[in-house]
Amino acid sequence: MSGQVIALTARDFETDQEVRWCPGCGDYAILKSVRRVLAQLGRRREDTVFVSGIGCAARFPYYVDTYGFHSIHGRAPSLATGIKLANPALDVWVVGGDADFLAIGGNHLLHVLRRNVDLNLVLVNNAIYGLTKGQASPTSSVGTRSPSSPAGTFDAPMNPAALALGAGGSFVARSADMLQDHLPETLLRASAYRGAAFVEVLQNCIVYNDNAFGDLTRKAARAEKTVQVRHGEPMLFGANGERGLVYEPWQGTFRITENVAEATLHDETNPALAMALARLVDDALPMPLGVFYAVPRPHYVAALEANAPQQPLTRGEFKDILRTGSWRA
Amino acid sequence: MSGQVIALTARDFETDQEVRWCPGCGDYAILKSVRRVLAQLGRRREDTVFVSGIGCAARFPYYVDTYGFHSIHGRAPSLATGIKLANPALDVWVVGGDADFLAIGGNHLLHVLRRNVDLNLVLVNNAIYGLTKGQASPTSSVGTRSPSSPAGTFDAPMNPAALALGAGGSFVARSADMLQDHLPETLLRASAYRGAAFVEVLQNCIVYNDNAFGDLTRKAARAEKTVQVRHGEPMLFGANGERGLVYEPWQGTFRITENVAEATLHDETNPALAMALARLVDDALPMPLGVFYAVPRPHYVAALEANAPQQPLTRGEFKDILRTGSWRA
Amino acid sequence: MTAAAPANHAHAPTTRTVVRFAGDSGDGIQVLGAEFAKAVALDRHDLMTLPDFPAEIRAPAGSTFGVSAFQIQFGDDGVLTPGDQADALFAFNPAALKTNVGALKPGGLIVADPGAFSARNLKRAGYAANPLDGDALSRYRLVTVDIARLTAEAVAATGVGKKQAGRAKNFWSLGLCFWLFGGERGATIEWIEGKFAKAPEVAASNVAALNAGHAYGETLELDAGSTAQDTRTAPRHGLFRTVTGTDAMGLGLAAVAALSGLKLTYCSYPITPASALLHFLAGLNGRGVSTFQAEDEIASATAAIGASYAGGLGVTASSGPGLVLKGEALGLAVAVELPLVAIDVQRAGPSTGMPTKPEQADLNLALYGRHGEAPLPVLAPATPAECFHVVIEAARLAMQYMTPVLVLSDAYIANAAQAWQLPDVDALPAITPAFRTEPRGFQPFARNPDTLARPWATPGTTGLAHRIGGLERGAGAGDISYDPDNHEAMSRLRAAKVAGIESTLPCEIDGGAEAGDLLVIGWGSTYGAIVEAVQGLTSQGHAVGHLHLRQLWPLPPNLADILQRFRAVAVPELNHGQLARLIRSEFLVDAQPIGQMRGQPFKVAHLEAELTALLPGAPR
Amino acid sequence: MTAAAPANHAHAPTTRTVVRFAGDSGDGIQVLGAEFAKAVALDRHDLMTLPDFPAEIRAPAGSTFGVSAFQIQFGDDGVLTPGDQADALFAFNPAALKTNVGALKPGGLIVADPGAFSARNLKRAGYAANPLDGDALSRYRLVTVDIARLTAEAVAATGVGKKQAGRAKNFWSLGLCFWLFGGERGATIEWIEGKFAKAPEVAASNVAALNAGHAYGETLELDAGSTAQDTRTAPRHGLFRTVTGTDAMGLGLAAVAALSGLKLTYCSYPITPASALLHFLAGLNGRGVSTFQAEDEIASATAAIGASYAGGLGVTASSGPGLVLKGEALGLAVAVELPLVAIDVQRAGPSTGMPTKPEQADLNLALYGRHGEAPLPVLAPATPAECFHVVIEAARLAMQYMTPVLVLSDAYIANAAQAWQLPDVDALPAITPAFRTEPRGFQPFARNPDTLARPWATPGTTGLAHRIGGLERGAGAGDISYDPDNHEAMSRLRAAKVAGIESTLPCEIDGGAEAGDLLVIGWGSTYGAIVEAVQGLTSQGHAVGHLHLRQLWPLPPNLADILQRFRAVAVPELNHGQLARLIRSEFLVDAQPIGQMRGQPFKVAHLEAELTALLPGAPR
Ligand SMILES: Cc1ncc(C[n+]2csc(CCOP(=O)(O)OP(=O)(O)O)c2C)c(N)n1
Ligand SMILES: Cc1ncc(C[n+]2csc(CCOP(=O)(O)OP(=O)(O)O)c2C)c(N)n1
Ligand code: SF4
Ligand code: SF4
Ligand SMILES: [Mg+2]
Ligand SMILES: [Mg+2]
Repeated sequence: MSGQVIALTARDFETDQEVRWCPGCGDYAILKSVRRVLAQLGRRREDTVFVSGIGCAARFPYYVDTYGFHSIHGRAPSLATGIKLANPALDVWVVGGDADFLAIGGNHLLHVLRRNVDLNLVLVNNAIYGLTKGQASPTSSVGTRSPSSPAGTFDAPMNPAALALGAGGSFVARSADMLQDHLPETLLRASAYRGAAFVEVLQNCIVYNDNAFGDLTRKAARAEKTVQVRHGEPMLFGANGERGLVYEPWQGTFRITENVAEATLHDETNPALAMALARLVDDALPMPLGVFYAVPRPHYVAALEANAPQQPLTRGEFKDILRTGSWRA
Repeated sequence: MSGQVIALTARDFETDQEVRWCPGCGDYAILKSVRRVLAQLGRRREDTVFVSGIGCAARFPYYVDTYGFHSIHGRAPSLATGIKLANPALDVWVVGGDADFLAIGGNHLLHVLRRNVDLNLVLVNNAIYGLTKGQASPTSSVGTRSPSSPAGTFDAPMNPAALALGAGGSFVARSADMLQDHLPETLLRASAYRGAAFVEVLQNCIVYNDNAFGDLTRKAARAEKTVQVRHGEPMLFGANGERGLVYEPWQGTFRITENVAEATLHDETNPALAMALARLVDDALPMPLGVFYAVPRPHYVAALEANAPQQPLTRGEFKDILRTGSWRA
Repeated sequence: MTAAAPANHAHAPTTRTVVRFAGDSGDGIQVLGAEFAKAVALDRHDLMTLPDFPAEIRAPAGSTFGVSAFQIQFGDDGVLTPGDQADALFAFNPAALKTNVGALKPGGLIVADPGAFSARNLKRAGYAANPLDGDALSRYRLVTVDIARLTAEAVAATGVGKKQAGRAKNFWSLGLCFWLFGGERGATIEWIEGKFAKAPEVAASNVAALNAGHAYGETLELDAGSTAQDTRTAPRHGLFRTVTGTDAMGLGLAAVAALSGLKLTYCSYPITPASALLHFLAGLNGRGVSTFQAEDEIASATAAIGASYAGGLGVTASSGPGLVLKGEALGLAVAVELPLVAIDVQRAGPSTGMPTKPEQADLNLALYGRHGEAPLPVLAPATPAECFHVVIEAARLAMQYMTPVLVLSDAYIANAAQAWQLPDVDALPAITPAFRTEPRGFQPFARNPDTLARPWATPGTTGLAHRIGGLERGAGAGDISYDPDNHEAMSRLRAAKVAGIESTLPCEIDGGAEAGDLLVIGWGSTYGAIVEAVQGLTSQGHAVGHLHLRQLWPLPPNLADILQRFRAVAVPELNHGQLARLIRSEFLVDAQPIGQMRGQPFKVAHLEAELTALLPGAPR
Repeated sequence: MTAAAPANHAHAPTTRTVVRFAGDSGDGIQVLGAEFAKAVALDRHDLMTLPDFPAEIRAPAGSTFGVSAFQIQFGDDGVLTPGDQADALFAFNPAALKTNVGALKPGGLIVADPGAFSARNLKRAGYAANPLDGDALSRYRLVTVDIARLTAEAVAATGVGKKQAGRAKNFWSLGLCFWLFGGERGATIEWIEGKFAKAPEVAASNVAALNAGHAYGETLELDAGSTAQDTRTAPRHGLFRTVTGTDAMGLGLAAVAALSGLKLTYCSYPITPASALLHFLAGLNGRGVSTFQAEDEIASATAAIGASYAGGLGVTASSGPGLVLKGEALGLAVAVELPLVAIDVQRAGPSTGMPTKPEQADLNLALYGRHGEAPLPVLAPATPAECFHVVIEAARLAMQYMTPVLVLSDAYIANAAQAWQLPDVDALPAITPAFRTEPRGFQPFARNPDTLARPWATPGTTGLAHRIGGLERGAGAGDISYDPDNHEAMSRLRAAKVAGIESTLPCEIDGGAEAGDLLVIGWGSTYGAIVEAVQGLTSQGHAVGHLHLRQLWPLPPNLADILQRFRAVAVPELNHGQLARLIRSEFLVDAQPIGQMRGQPFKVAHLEAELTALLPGAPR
């Protein structure tokens, strides 16, 4: 099953199902990236499984020609855990929206991160409930007006990357739908990681929360409003990388520098820096994208397998189990 | 209801129910602290509610002579939210174990922290399932042997304080059952905080996980093995406070110093420092206790109330609502 | 539509007219339908509407799965369903025609815009040839009208751009409808002007389109069909509005707040089709209502319980998948005996199923979806308007008996609209929750001898501090008890309390014979279809009676008597026989299920045929 | 206990002997009981045991709520219950006496240690005066033995400390038991030596205590009572072990792994009394079994579904509160048609209820606890040992029919032990899951014409990549479908598949008459009590038959025939009539519920009385 490299193209991962997202939805771009990444991975389509809960983003499995399971709202991470338990050789992707992963499914997300189950977790964050027609979500910014919050929301949004780090996640990254270089690059890194690889993808819901991350997706502003961090490289941004971020570790904050030599080198093994990047939400500063944190850590199923190598149970062995404590009369 | 100060003693908060924890259980000490704190608060017993899920710790409400609701496993935070929605004047405490708050109830905890619902959340962490007879819990250290993990656990434990910070908690503290000065002090701070005040209390389950935090609870070792941090004060420990911790912000780590003047001053408004304290789990260093983080932040019910002041709906007003869009035939 | 103004429309309506609109989600079909319904209602007709949304948020233009439809039946003799088949179909594009022509009766009118039947759209809809050409539609009366072009011409003068010109098509069509079926434009014009107050040119263009559509019909003397005839009898008086089941349910809950003086704490998690109720109530925040969008259904149910505990009235609502998740919390509410209203807007299952489609298959779940013996009352409104009174009754029972009460609605009731005469608010009886305040003799699990309810003692009340919980409680003091006799007694008490509830919901023959051959027992949204089917059978001389249950648990005490008066019993429901099974087990009568699982309401004709087959003596 | 060695014990057992041990949680009562049971079983007696744990983990010594008890009935004529009333009670302290003396039959033997009847302990138990003094216990035969002191003396030579001396009391008592009721010490000594291999002085002290207790009985010529008589008939041959329901269920699941070659993926969240199964299987990790302790029940159920999807066999287990939470996941498994075994070890509800006590009130939940029409097979073992075969059958059906299967056990079955002759493993039929591998003609929702099952095509299989999900699927290809006809067809197909399952579980008269006056239908753990009650009635000449259902849904096809052979039907169950209701609705027979909600098994005498009252002609 593994090892063997196959030549496939992104088109090979298209299914016969008509893609049914709204015209202009950011999910199309994510789908495109994912298909490209799958082609690059060179695995057999049959060894890959897409699992999802419910939501617009959760329609994903129908559109990727691998095995796919569109399950129930919020439970994709635990269903995916079961898949890995039964067949650790499979490459399992979990795709879902911000409500799916962070509202109803928040707990399962925490626990796959903590356990470090070997999954690729793609959180499609549009800061809104798409499929149920536009209610505010756990990532909606304060004051979001929606059918369920006509006067605006009062609750502070959750920061997915910070949450993932707090839960003990050891691979935490962020990208955005429209970044067709950065997103595949990030997903490839996630796929290569052995353990729970968490990628928050900022996505534009054109119908219910248009431009929630507009600054990032709009090509013009992108260079000014985001900073792509890469391990060992300085944190530069601007059209020509002419400015940089300097990490001020005391409070875990950043400042802008025009002196690029002064820009901090990203270190994806530094948990404090990762948390600071994740938490950096400030209109005056660019939004960090990239792999914030990636450190190797034993992953759950491997540990399980190593501890108790799995062979089918023979009848003979079963007899031994059965006879424990027995006597002959 | 509020304002009015009443003279009560800890004994006034005892109920007629026989306390049914195992002899030697750390919960007795926590109960004692809580009753003392309640007496100090000087509120009417009737304005206080204890809410819990299921577990040994969750028996708490039966033992505190206030209003009490022993609900279902994991759901105490959301039940408590409902109480505050209907009657914001009540002082609501939520007490539960590590499984209650972090296994089945993890998601509700995240969301009360994010929303900053005005609750006092007391997580009694014994790193084990007590009531169900000793299974490993989400906070059990790797390798914990238990009836459900006879070969030891493989999954990394969750760090409750780090999780709470990652989820956006704005009051995060840690104490331990046996610290009969520190624990009441910490609980008093939590009680004074307007919003979701999260206190992790290290507790000893003498039956199923004895001495999990033995170094901390044992009086002899306490001074060497823990460091109590207080806002604006240097981080000192040792029998006579003769050593200190120095914060090394780059990686969010600490080192020990013999030069107390060099010890870092705790700043409970510094999120990076708070996270570093929460994450500090290192046999070579003392375990931080105290209020790691406390910053004011709008709390959910207050925001709700401010936005839509609650008055009973009159029939007249209802008629207006009813008649919207009506016509006379 | 008024008999006095014959020149205003081609024909007065027939006794019943069914019109269906279908087009792309972006065509404004639902607005068109709603405005037409309002005009019909204003003209004192009875009506029932049924929107038919696509499952996708915004499907690609021209796709079959992106078609949005709206059906309305109106008339003057107690219209109760949106109609089995349409007399007229407005098809805004090929996909709309393709997916909706089956709903049209033979000989029915099709209005189609040939401009929308482009090669691309035809292909998207899967048509090999243009159905407007040739005789593919020869069974129908086809009228082609260049709606897009005519609308563009009509709005040109208002100076709006091309996009808005395209958007005004629905108002042009509404104008044509008014000509064809009657209806005054005034109310619509008022609505347009209010809605687009901030964009007067948009308002003007929509009004221009409306008027142009009407004028077009008048000029060409188009007519809707042959059987038109105005049969209106006694004009009705009073205040009216159209309400969907969602509206009526939301208004009912607001009424509960007004009648009780309590803070209605509505805790919910979005799910189709229940979310609409959250949206409705969110607009009333601070006016006796507090809404809370929880992180999931379990949190919403437990928060509602917390609210009731603290002296608000907790209400929680969801659809099937959410109701399942609330089962444990509902069991807690049963155990601790706190008031709670839980609403399930049923949709087609199992699992995610067909989320936008109606079904009645959650009855078993409502009755039995908790572990242990955990009985609670289950109510079900029969019509959209009835949601108002039923949910008030649910709240009253919840507080009077200290119990969670489940209300079963469905996707059809929630979305269908009808004209509703507003109740006299001053005549609605107050709800006076009996909060306990007296400390002397207080026991949290003492019982009111009449109702068997325990006292409602809320935190904050002096001298009543006490503890409750899900572990079995001793009768009276409520301390944890493992005593076998106590558990037996408490189990029986909880059951007896629920069995003994006395609701104000009627249980009497809704129509047809009071005794005789066949009793048809229905519940929930099948009401209209059953009424009409029974009318059909009665008019053929069969002694068929219709009983519609609003209270499914406990079954009304007089049901046994009614059952005895009929020779056979049929139970039509949108499931595999769940109420039938209940009636069979409770009364040992051979109640015959008539099940349907199509994600659609019953068709009257289908139901009539099924019932005919069950008439005693019918060949089986 | 062997007839050959009369000198070894005071009296051979009567036909049936019931012994009850009660003491503090710390007194080692359960070990004492288990070792005694083993000895009894080794001596080829039938037996049934019932532990009675306190709810608290470790309640204060001497408290009534901290009393741990263990009851065993043994004999030689098919013992099936732990006995209504005890012949002998070992009461280790006042609280144990207080809470257990009610379980002793008049004239029964009480063995009590006066040393434990201290003022403090008496007070804790709520005794005003020492019941060992005076004639409070005059209805019983009281024997006081200074167990603590005698044990201390016996172990003194082994050099253990005071604490261990105190702990050895249970072995001293066991020795006395062996004297009183028979039983060889050999196996216990072996067990002690294995268990305390690392602490030889502890082992030695326990053995010394055991021997001393036996010697004490012998020396004082104590006897257990008057009716002792050995009635053993044909000695049995073969391999035996004692199993609780938990053991048998766990062994059954291990057998499934061996018979199918699949990885049995057991996903669970701790809950009393289901956790014991997790503990049992955790010990088999890597031997065909993989256990996963999930973060909650929803995760455990969905992980099990994921495992089945990936080609393992997913199994999930819980008790009532957890089963409710799994409802949505079970509905998903019904919808996507994947194999799954879900086990519910029922306990007394509603809500948290009485977690350590048995009840059968989750049947409705098992049948109906999902939204929409989501039928699945429901099985129930009747005895601890039967768990083995029933859970194997559940797994076989799940895979053969591609469906989740629910198994209902309860706290009694899980904890009660009986002697069990090991099955011939080689004779157990293999389970051969029909994994689909052929790509040609593959359709994920095509059907096997015999079973109506869809194919099981697991990820990794070449050429079969496909998508499944909870939205309604088109027959065959399985693409999302909102087509009304398809939904109707798929709903009926899912129901027909489950209705048509053919299990190997028998449905035939278990005992008593094959036809006649009264058919007693039971299910689950009430088996033993019903057998004995029916034996009682039969011996009085009544034509009463006992049918014990192992398959609760679909009801076995021949049930209708059996029902017809009796004039009346009674359904005893530990709930308010849930199976009775099902039988009433399915067959329109007047099945009379005999409900009990005491958190306890039926007493045979009580049941016999209830059944007598239902005999045709009995005064009502
Ligand atoms: C148990 C349950 N509760 C609620 C729903 C309704 N529901 C479907 S998708 C969804 C949330 C969609 O939001 P998100 O996860 O952010 O995905 P998006 O549509 O934005 O991609 C909800 C609440 C459901 N299907 N099941
Ligand atoms: C829905 C549900 N699942 C499982 C249980 C069983 N249960 C009761 S308490 C508990 C966990 C106890 O551990 P913890 O929360 O750490 O509290 P502790 O006993 O250690 O204080 C569990 C799993 C339950 N009561 N309800
Ligand atoms: S609603 Fe938003 S997220 Fe959903 S498909 Fe449309 S644009 Fe995309
Ligand atoms: S089991 Fe542990 S946590 Fe529970 S009461 Fe006993 S010592 Fe305390
Ligand atoms: Mg979203
Ligand atoms: Mg714990």
